[in-house]
Amino acid sequence: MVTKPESKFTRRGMLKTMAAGTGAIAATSALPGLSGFAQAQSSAPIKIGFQVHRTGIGAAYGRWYNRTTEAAVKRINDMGGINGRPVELVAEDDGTDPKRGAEVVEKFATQHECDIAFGTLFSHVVYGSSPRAGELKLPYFVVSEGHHVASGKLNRYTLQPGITDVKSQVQAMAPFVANNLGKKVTMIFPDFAFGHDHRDFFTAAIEAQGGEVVEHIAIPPTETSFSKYFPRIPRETEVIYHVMVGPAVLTFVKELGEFFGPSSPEIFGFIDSLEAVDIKSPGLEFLEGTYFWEGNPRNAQADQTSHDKAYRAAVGVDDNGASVEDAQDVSTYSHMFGCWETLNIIKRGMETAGYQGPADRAKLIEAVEAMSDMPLSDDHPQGAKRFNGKTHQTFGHQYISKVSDGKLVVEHTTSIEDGLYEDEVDYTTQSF
Amino acid sequence: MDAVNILTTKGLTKAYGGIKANTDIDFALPRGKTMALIGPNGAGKSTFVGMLCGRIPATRGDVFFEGANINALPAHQRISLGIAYTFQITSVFAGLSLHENVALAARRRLGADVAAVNAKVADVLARVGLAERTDQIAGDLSYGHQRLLEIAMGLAQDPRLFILDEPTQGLADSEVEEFIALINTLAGETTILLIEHNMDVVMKTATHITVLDAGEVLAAGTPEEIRANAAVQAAYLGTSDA
Amino acid sequence: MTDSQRSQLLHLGVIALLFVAFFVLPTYHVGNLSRIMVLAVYAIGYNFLFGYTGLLSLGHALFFAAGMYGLGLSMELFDLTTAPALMVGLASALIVSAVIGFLALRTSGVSFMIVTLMFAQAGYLTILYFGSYTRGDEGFVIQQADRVLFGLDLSNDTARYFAALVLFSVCFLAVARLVQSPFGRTLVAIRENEERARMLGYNTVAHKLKAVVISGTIAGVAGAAYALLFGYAGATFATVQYSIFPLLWVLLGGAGTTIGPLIGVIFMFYLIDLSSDITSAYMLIAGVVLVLLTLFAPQGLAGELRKRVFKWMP
Amino acid sequence: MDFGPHLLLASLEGAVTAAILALTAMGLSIVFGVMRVVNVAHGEFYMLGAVIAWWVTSLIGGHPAIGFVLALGIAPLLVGFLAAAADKVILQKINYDPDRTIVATIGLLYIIQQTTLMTFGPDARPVQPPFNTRIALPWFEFGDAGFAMYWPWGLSITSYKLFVIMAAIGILTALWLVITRSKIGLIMRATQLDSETALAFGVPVDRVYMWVFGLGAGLAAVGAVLVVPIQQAHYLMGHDPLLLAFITVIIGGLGSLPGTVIAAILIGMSDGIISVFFSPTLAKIIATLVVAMVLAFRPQGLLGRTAH
Repeated sequence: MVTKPESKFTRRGMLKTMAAGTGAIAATSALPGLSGFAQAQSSAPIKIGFQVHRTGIGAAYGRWYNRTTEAAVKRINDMGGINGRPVELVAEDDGTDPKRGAEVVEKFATQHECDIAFGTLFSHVVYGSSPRAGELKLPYFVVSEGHHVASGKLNRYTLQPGITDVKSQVQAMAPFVANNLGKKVTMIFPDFAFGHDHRDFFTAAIEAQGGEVVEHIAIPPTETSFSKYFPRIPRETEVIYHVMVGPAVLTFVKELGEFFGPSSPEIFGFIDSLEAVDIKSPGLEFLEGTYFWEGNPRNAQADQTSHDKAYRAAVGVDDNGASVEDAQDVSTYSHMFGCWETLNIIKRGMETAGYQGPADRAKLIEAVEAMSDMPLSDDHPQGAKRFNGKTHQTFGHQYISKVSDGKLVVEHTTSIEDGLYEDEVDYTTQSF
Repeated sequence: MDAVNILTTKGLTKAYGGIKANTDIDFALPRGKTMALIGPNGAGKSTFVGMLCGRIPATRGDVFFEGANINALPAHQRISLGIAYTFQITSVFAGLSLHENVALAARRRLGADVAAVNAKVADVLARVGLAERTDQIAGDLSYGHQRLLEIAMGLAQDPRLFILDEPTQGLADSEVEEFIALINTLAGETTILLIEHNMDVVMKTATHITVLDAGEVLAAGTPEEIRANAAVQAAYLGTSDA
Repeated sequence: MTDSQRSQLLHLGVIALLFVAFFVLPTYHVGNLSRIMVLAVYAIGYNFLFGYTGLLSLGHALFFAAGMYGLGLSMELFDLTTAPALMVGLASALIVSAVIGFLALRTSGVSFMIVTLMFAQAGYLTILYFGSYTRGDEGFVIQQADRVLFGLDLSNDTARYFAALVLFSVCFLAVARLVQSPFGRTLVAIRENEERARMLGYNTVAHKLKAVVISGTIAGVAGAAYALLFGYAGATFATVQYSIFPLLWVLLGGAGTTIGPLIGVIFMFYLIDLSSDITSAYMLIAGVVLVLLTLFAPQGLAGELRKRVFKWMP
Repeated sequence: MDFGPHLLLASLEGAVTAAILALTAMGLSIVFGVMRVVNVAHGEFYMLGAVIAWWVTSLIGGHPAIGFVLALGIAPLLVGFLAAAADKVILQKINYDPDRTIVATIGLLYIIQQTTLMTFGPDARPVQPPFNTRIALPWFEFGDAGFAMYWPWGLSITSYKLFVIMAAIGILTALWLVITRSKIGLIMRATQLDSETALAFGVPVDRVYMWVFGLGAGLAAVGAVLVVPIQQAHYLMGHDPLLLAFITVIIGGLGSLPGTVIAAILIGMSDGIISVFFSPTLAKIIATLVVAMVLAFRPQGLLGRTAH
């Protein structure tokens, strides 16, 4: 894992914490928003509208996004808030629905009068909400890993500074797959936009590595049984590349194992197929020895950083990536760090911009656009990032883990450069 | 065009699976007269009129209306030619007002001419004695009144042929008398085909009678002829409740 | 005052109220109302078929989506400007509803419901299948710069509100007039007793097909307007859920009433919105309210009002 | 994979789908047939069956078979009672009015779904099958060397999936015997034919409706308990089975129980087999359109009777 010296931002944050004093910290955590924010010109809280998938298909992710976000906000408040003002989270359920998503964004902007909106995961909700955020001039920080932001389809008010997009993730996987697992790949992915991104970006990336995709198998999203599609896997396949989302993922992985029995090719999957699922679930034994992309290693590694340790403790995740209260309750560890990191970026952005209120929203965006390298730190426990202010997209390290004894052990960490690609847009040229 | 008969059938047959409900019925309905179609239960009367107005597709045979073969026409087009039909089991628009029920019947011919439609509605409702109830909801009427309403809907179409399938079924005696009077006012104005069990009604209204038995025409003629027909007496009148 | 004068007054009053609402309500509710009016157009289209003709379709999401994608794709792929794109949206909905109406009307009752559902499901999967053009479930954004109609920037709150109001008013008044016309009354007759209507000489199949096409086209116009006013088109709108919504709105508001669709959408919108302020389990509240409504207001809100208070209500 | 083995595998998978579908649809078909109501919450009863199965098995330790057998008994009973209660408290009160039943069952759907979300949570949770051996299947071919048997790559099924097929056949047979041979069945059929006459003959129609509704939901739950070791319990899992079950019931012909079974086999198998010939999503589109067309050109369903 790459470690870089801590940035001035973090140091400043630490100094501030110390300045606030130990007594103040205790008071702050007990009564956020009432005391301990002495520096603020206005002590009114900064309101962050949190668009959360509490219901609908995204609920499993939403719950953990919620826990991570609350932990991050608590930490920020414990450290003295933003510009000395406490942060208040206004959470609204979007039902994982693009129509409701847009309505929720309107609600943040015009009813709750939030300073910014934040936290969306599912791409279709981002697409549905982003135009409204742009029109309402509400900075909209998404944690979605979709390629939507960097593709230029959205607007200047929409940013994704806390999590790498799928194009970059996928591209960074190709060298490892081609060099260690095999050159002839069969891809299995859901037949909708997220799956198509994987199909398009990985196919191109593996060809660049001298490999090829011998078969694309797109699974209809309403499907609940999968075995009938597996005979399409060509015999010459050296590597299976799988990525599935939704409640049927476990069935998918299980049936994949049952199909191959004892003689399978190498298997490489995106952990999306098993987010919030215990890898020791019955039927998943065959995953032993297979590889996964992880956005952030679910199992605490031997070389765990202090940052990951602190982050895990703050969110309430044990060393196996499950809730400390319930070992059955597995987190969405590869995605939810994005909430934590995004909130810290928002804080830095607001502090740099001297953010006072909605009138300074453009300044906030400019401040974030000006950011670039973000070193590994308590603010960025997943690893260092490089933010591209023009495309509003961040780029980070990716992890490739192997399942051994039911644990995900990191085999390879990609560099930030592995995931870089040419800019497709320059949002900074758009007017506010 | 057949000058005498408004409607004729040739070899009209309906089979359900292997069972024949109507067999080779040759039938002629003289213009401007009141014809009663009688026969015991299960004789195939309703099937026959069903085929006349197109509700039931014929297995084979022909139906001629005003001299033209109407085999190929769907029910609504046959109605448009000037055939009105009342159901064996009263069928009105139970959720709508009497006015609207009759207006719907009148409007098909009179179109969007609101004044003409309203005049027609008032006229026929008065004729059947429901004028005061014009704003009531049809479903709230007594059964007898619903029957009258359905007849009013038939009249509102100014039909050339008016088919009534057992119109007096379920009526009180006084209502039957009113019905007879009403039918007799129509005599000459339009042609009427009446399926009827009540022989009293038949004898007081019909100028012609056709007797169906077991899906075949047993006899046809004037009431006197039918009354005198031995075969009819044996097969039908003897066992009838009339 | 005659009943029809009263109804006209009511309709104009509703429109006037919506007009005034823009100036008196807080921004948030003004925004909500723009969306509600567009969805109410969808519900009006649905009500025309369900409330007046008595046909329960579970395929209207496809008509909504046909309008939405007709507009969206023609702008996205062929760079059409707003006005012609709107026409394409309208035409797509018209064609799709004519084809599906023609096939589905061979059935009736529950079979009609299921056949429309299945066609809509096939349509939804088709949108996903052609993901390279439609971007599947994720959908696509209709850029702010393209959303200009007759020089009006429809991404602007005021323009959006009044565009929605105009669209709503046109559909609302047109349908209110249509259902009072001989054609509309014949549809009601078909709803009440199709066989009787047929045996009065009405071509009920042709009438029903016209009703499906009118209803589907209005739904499609709502879909196109939604994409245009809110800048997004996506496959979510083609899912079964979005076929069930208008049914729910119409049943809640009052099937076969002119103002029922609007009332139903407003009620359902604020039921979700307000209860989600109280608890994250707002669906539970919504569920309980729905059950209670069926128990105590079986005709829907406007329907109950008509039954109990304003008997003249259209 | 070669064409032959591929087809065999797809057919076996189709048979599993058909088995579960037959059970779920049968529940809906009975409710539909006897009571003539559209129960939109049927899929939620299915989901509850799966969730209760998870709950029972996670409470019971020991061999997975113990928990599974218990779940197979408990889940349908609980779901059945719940449905019967819902019938009594809601549907009876609104007189099974078609429109109101739709709204009320949509309300019920929301209530059940949200309650499950709050208690069971949003995650998909697995239930361990009582047994699950992978059975590799052989294939035969006539090659240059004459008749030969070989074991194609991937051609296999699990013992549990075979069990699901057998169990569905067993349960449906038992149900058929109950309906055709027992007094309960007679009462149900009498109520279905003419509820008013049945009432006149002393059949307690209200109670029959209540228990028929419960039975329908219970059957959905049985299907869910059988499927949950393959598919996991999830609070949104009721959606697709609801649609499929509806389609099956209509295709089979309203109220025709044999028709429902035939339709389930047809739909399940065609879902499997069409997937051999087309790309997956296209196969789904085609399968959906084929079934819609069948219905459009034979509106009364496969075994339904024509009106005249």
